[in-house]
Amino acid sequence: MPEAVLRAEWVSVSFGGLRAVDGVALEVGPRELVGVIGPNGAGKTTFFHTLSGVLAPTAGRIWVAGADLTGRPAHVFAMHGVARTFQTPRVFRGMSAEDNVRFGLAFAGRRRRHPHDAFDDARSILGFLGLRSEAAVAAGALPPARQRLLEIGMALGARPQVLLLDEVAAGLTESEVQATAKLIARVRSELGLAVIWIEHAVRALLDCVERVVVLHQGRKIADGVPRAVARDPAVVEAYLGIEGEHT
Amino acid sequence: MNIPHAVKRLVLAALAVATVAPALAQEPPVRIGYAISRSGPFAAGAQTTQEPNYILWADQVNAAGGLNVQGKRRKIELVGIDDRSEVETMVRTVEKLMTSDKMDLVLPPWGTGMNFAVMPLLAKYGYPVIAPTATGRRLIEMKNPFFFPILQQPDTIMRALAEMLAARGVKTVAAIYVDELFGLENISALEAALKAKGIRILEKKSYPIGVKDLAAVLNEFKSLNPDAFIGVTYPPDTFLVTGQAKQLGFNPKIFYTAVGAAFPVYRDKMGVATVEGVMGIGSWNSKASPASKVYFDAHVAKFQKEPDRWGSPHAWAGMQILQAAIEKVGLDRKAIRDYIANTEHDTLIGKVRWRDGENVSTPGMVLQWQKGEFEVIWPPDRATAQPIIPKPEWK
Amino acid sequence: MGLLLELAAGGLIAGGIYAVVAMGLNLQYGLMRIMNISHGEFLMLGAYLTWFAHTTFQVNPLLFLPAAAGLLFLLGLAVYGLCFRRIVRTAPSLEVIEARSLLVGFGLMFLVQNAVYLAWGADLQGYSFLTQPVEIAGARFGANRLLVFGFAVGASLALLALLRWTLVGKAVRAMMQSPTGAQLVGIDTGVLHPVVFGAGLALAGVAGALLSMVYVISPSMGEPYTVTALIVITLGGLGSAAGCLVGGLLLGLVEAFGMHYANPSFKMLLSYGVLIAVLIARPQGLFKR
Amino acid sequence: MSDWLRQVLIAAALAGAALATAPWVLGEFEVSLALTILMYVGLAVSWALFCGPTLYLSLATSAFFGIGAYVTAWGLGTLPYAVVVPLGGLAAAAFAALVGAAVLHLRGAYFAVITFGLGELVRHAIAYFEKSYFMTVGRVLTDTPEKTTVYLTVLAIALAAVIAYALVRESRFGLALGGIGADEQRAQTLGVNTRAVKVAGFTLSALFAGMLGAAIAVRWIYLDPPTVFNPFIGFQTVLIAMLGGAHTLLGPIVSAVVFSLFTEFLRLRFPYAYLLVLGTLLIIVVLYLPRGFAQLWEGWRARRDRPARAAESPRA
Repeated sequence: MPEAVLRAEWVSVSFGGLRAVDGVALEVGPRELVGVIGPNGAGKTTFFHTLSGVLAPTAGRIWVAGADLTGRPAHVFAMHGVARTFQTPRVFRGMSAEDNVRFGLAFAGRRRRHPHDAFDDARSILGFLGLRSEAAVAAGALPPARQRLLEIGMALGARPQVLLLDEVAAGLTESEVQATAKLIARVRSELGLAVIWIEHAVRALLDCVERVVVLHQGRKIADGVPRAVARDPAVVEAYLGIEGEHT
Repeated sequence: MNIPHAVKRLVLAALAVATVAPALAQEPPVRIGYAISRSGPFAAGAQTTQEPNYILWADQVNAAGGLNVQGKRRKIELVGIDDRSEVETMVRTVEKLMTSDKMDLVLPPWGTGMNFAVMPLLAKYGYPVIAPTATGRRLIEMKNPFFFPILQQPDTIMRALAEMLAARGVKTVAAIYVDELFGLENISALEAALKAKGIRILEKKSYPIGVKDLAAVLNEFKSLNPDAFIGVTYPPDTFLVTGQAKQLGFNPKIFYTAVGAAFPVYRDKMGVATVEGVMGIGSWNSKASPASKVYFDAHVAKFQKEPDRWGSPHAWAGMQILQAAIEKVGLDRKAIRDYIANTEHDTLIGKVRWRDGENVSTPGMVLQWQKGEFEVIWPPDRATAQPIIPKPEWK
Repeated sequence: MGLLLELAAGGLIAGGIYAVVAMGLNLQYGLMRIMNISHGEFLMLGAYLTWFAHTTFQVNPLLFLPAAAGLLFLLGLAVYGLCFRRIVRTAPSLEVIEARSLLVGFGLMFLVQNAVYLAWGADLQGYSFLTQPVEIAGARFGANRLLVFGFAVGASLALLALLRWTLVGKAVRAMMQSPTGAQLVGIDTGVLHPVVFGAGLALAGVAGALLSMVYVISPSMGEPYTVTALIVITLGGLGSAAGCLVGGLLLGLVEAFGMHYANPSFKMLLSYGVLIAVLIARPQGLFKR
Repeated sequence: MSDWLRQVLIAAALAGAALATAPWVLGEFEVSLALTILMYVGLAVSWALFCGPTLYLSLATSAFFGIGAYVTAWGLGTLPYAVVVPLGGLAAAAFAALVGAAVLHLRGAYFAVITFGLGELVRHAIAYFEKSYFMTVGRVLTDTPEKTTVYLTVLAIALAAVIAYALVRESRFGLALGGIGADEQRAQTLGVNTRAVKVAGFTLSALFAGMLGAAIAVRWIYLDPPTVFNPFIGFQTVLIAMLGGAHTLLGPIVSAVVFSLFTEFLRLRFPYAYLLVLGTLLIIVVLYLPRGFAQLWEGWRARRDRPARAAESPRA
């Protein structure tokens, strides 16, 4: 098996007495598309924070492309090829869409080259996302769905090895969700990135990924192909017990 | 009494705007400019001890028909600008007064630091000033030929204090001093003077400017039970130590504070009964001479407030010297300078003569609050009242 | 009474004064993010009004306290209506409110200082009031200082109670936590904001009135008090009423003990040292979660 | 090089050349006034260099200025003016680098208060040190340079600050500062070492403030901590920068000129009541030009561009 692009070993995060993430392990290989699901408060976003260096884990280790980055700040993760989006899109509202993408290219993506020509410059990334016509528009003026897309563009600007997507489909219409899922599939297949995708809208995710991880109360309770995981009694119970009505 | 004061100020402001010279004056006015603090932290001092004297002087001279400049009567046009208590602003303003406005004369700014900064301009453009609110050996060491500090120097003041203490059999002293040039120069002068008289300093403590509570220090002093307390203090702190010493019942035989003790507001704020027997730096009161009473009454009539007993009479004496110089030698500033430097002057505070840039005629004095007046009690030949020692209980 | 107790008592009294100085600004900043750096100037105005009433009309300064509060409250309503209403309404974010109110504060600072100077001159002023010592358990304190301390504790507790148990208090606290949330549950910020701002000025005015009993006053006295207020409320945690009192008392204690065991000259170093240490170690202040 | 950068450099060169003649063309007072204006141009631009894009509200300018001034107080005499001035800048920069690492995690009012507190802390530390070790509180400068020298030095520093601002804004460093202001964490996840960038920006702005303090202090002859660490220098800097529009380069410059000239005019014309006028006008400007003077030409430019675009579109 080739070296994992991202490896988390028994990662835990505590806030005061509360364990938000409790000993989660995860290994993601090149070009792998992994979904992470779980009910509200399962620790998905907190776990993501540790994977991107935004939050240092209280215990456990995190490896990026063979380098131990545990406890290092977020920009080091970015330099090592981890890029992410946030649950509520965090674009630089005052800058144009093009400058938003250029930002990542100027920093994390500066020294890295990528074979695919979509990564050549900000315009090509916007083109890949279908945002080229909005290049000059201030990011804050874009509609929310386009902002989500642009945020993926910012992350791609970092020319990453692995892309972490935090609920990129939340609040979108059914057709937009489909488009997003398709885009994510292309990111993996065309651009060759590993993708870890957190989502609340479980169905769209399950249709798209080949492997899914389920978090519940900070613990990993399942990890496998979607079909098997969906039948896992522990998973069913977690979802039914807490918010079955949503799924 | 305060409302008319406000109105008067506004009128004054309006007058300052009107630059049209009085139509009556046939001769062009003598233009005298100054930068002084009306806002910012220096304003309280400047407005107590300095600017009122400038205004009163110009008023009186003009009422009497003007300055006698080589046989011609010329009115004074006073141009006073706020320096915002900022050194750079003061320097710029004085530069303007000297160069663009070509003032006939300038008057000094308030305070030791400001006077340091104005010195290069005095020498460069040849404007003599008599500074009533600048004290310190370091000023004199600058050897600026156009700068005439008229206040007593720290060593003079402290020597007089030590003499008085020795004459009264004081053996021990506890002292505080403010962390400013004034405090440091005075405390070293005090130490030297006390040593010469064989008086022991039990404890000395310094404090930063702007302090709001000195009870801990005074309590410690109280337990040392010194014969005398010497506070080399600045105005707000002078009030503070007085109030807190009273509250703590710290009542040595001699209780001495420095700047601010001579302010009438000291008596008004602390109460006539409270300040009874408190000593401090000063030079003068209205009983010193008949002329003193005239000045005092004129000041009260014009500003509805008494002049303080230290800076104000020195400021007034400076104006008297300046006037005499102009009337003697005209408006040639070099001649005025030479006149100031080489003459023994008769003033409100007695004889004044400069030697090596220092006023060597005005002795160091000790004053004491007695029944609402700040009486000169030392040296004996200047005394306006007998000292009350030991100081009565705080009331 | 032992030395330690005496030092502690002195420190607490000084700290109470600090707390009084800070209370009004704390309310304005905590609720509306109005960084009113002319706070000290309004305090100075309260001091002058009290002094003026006392020396000209022989009004007892204590009896004048409600009048000072009332006058400053009305002035606060006017100032809010003329200046801050627009800022609070048009600013896109809290940070912008902070920044713009800071600038308006400068303007107000100039205005109030100059007005007082024109009305009463720039000299030091003062009157003698309650300077008699009061003896408690062998230690002696100035009656006027004790009064200020008593007021500090009383007013802080009253404010705490008001915030905790009354409807207005609940509204204010709701608004501190979430302005939009407050609007959703039907709190009229159009009324509450000016009232709280006015209350802030009223507290500043009362603080000034109390301080005029203890210290000499002058038009430039305000700025150091603004600084003190900022230090105290940052120590306690911006917007926390309990933190304000405790922050003030803490500062007073630190200074009293520091002055005794080190050196009075060391006092300023100590106060700022404590402020910076607290901010670095606990960026939200000591008493805010 | 972008058009904007080229324009700034050309304008700076022209303005610098024109202003350098002032001591031989203008009167003494006018030169002094220009000196004050240039000092505030330098302070406000260097403040805006860091605080403009990052939206930090720093009150540390007086600390930097005072540290620079104290280098002059200690060094002038043994060292020439030309050495003391850059040394003052370096001392302030070193201080900024040191404390920046410790305080730049705070934001908003907390940052404002801590930077103010740091200035006071340094001021009192220096006062304490001077008193304890040298038994003095203030220093008297005896051999001070000519005013023309001071003026040209301050002019050079102000120009350097303007050029540094322009270069920074066009660089990756400037982009990073802007990213920090827009969303610090987002910038970090895109590879910006935000801590290092912030410390560097803070340090750079301190360099200029320190040099200005060192350069101008010689005019004051007597230097003591309350004078050189005057908090109003810091306040006024923030006031000028924000009044002009801290997000622009031209805003703080225009504001330094307008504000200084206007204050001076009022002060000389209405020596008793000028602060009433100044205060009122200040409030009006803040209320009706919330984005500063820059709003004037930004609005004008927007109006100019809009009809132009409208005219273009039918042709397209």
